[in-house]
Amino acid sequence: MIYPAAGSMLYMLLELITAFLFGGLLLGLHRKIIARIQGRPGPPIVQHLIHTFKFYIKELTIPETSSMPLYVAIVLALSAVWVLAFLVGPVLLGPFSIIIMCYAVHKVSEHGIGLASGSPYTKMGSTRAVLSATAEMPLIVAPALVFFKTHTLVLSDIINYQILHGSLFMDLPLAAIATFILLLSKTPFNPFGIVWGKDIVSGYKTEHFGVIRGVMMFGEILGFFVLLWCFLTIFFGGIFNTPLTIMLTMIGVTIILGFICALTPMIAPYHSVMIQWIFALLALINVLFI
Amino acid sequence: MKIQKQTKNRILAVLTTLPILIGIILNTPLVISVAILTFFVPPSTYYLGLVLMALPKSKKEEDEREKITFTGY
Amino acid sequence: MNDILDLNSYIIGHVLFGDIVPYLTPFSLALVITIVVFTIFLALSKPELRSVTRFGEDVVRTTTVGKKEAKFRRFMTILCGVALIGVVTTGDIFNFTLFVSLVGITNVGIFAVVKDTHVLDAAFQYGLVMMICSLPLFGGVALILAKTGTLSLGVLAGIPGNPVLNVGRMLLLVGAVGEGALAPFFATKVEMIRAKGAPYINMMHLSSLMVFTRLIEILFIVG
Amino acid sequence: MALNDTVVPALVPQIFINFYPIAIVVAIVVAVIGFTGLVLEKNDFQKILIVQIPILAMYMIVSAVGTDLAEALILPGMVVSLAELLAVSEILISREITRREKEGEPLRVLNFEYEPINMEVLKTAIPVTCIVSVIYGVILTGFTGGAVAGAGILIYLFAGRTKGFSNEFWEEMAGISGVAWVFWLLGFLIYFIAPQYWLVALFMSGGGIIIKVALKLGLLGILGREEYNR
Repeated sequence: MIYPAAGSMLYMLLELITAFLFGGLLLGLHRKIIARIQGRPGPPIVQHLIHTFKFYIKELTIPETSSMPLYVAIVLALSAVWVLAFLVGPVLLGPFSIIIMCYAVHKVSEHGIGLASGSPYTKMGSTRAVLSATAEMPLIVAPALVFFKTHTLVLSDIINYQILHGSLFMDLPLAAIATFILLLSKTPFNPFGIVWGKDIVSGYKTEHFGVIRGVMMFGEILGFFVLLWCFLTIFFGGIFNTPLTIMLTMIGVTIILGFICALTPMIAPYHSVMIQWIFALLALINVLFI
Repeated sequence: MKIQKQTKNRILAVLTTLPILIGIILNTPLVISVAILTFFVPPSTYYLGLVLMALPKSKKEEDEREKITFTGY
Repeated sequence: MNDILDLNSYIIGHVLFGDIVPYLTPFSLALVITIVVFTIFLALSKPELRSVTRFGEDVVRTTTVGKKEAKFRRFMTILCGVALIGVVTTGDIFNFTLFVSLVGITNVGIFAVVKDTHVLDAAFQYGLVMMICSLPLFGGVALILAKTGTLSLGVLAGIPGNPVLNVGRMLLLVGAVGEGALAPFFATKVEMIRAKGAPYINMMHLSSLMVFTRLIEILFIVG
Repeated sequence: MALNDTVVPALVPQIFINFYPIAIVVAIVVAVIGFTGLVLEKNDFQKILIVQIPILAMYMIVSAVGTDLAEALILPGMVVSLAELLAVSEILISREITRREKEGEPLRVLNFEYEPINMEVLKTAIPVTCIVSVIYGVILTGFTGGAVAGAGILIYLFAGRTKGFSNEFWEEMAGISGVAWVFWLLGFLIYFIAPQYWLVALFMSGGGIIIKVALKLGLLGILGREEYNR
């Protein structure tokens, strides 16, 4: 059997598909755990993937009020951004700054998805997306601390540093917690998910059905996978640096996230922003004992 | 000449999938393959999905599709 | 260019232009492509029909942006995209500050013709914040210039950090955050995006996040 | 002071280096005054005016550096802050118009009429002031000289009585300013292509820029005259 060479396009494509399937299973597990904690049997673990594929054979309607071609393009941008982040991060171990950019563009896409349909619910969701852009604060703090500590932001160098000097979690625990909050705010049913809160129907996703929702879910699954991977690699790169250990820890972290999401209610918009700020400031305190 | 929507979607699906296939066959350099994957994976999934969606599945569904759907406010 | 290399692994290319060296790394290339693609799509899109409901009525009304208004705002959107490309490719902090101010001005321009008192009020407040923030923005750059005698990022990357540079960096951070309507100064932005015209509003959000992403890189490089 | 151990070129005299911390402190004081004013003021229009005080502090901080690079920075900084000012005041106007249209308040059209100030000095001293500033500008040469000479021409056109040259003459002058600009550019080109002729290049660019800047400022005066004093 011939394996595709690392760095060739086929290899990257296969990795992409693997990550998508694995991420989908993780999110399914996440749902299952929430259901079990709440005393329900819950959907099977493959449900999230089935859900994504189901949308591919459903009728696509584009609202007459929507602003074309932005309505379609912005969803494609959302998934393209996470494809790029996946290729630069887990596959090529490239510069971390590109992943920061991808996260930022993800925020822009959320905002654009909400605005483009013209519905008041999606508009509300996108307004909250702007409001919750304060979640970018841990995003500036965590890389800054990592950079001051390791003097590099290239992921392969960060991993090498951690293999030599031990995991960064020991040095930057508060920054790791802030990044964990960032990760939490990207999982479904999380306490900070004011953007897709059920009080505004489905937030910015309200008007998106059919194929376009499928593409959106594809992007979100990849995004969850990439963020989880980045969190583990940057703060625990010294311990978990083989594919198997990373996959096992990802399952572990997903279980923790499931517990948090199941046990906490949705927080009001301003409180959500405030709590994220508090964690970012906590991470700043970490500067004192670098 | 007015192209039918279904035909247009099929053409676009082929056009967006082709660069990926070409890239796999030609074994393109790293930066170019990253660019190709980033730019063409989401639209190809979108257009393939559109083609998949439009395939007739059963007579009943076909009849249902004839009805006027809700198109917005 | 050691800090730039630490951040980006390698430099694709640079234009030797005296003291100011515009350079292209994988990071800035990704930013440029993102901005170009977004600007093209945002400029091509037609504004959405905003549906509005009122209490006591069983009707959903739709409103949209007028043709003349849309034309001006589209122009400002494209201009904002061009300024953003300047922000992400320049290899000189002073050019960075100028382009950031330009982004702020075009952002105000996007909202200048909206016929809505709330939006205009918020835009006015944002304009005031923007003008105030030009003090820390240019002041920080001037401090860095006074300390190091250069503004080129390539040279600054090799100069080790010191307290005065840190003060300059902090001022630069405050200034750019204010000009781009970022985290602590973004209260007006939430109010401003109530306006109609999805593509144009989205450009504002894109611009502030792109400025933010580039700002992180610049803060790391200086000192 | 810590600010003094800067990496400034050896050519900068000690006195300027000693002035730097003082300039920064003054700028900070100015900024504090401006911010206090902004906090206390409630009127939006007044706020725009007061916001110019922190911007003034910004000019001070930049110009305190005092090298040629700082001189190159101050001009774009001014242009940017001017553009911001224009944009924000445009928003204010637009907001007021929208608000009044909504509330049904009639729009008062302000009628500015040009009234020349009647002072004897403005009639008698203008030609001499103009000639002196033009001569001084020629001695200074370069950009600054052009500005000084241009200011002289501006005074003549704005305040002086409309005698002597016709409108056509000033339009021809504008054409000459274009030609001078080309000289300036050619001078720079010679610097790059044939550095051994640097003296010619210096004269071309120096002379070109003074004529260009002086006549461009004069053009401003023509605009003013054509608008109000036709």
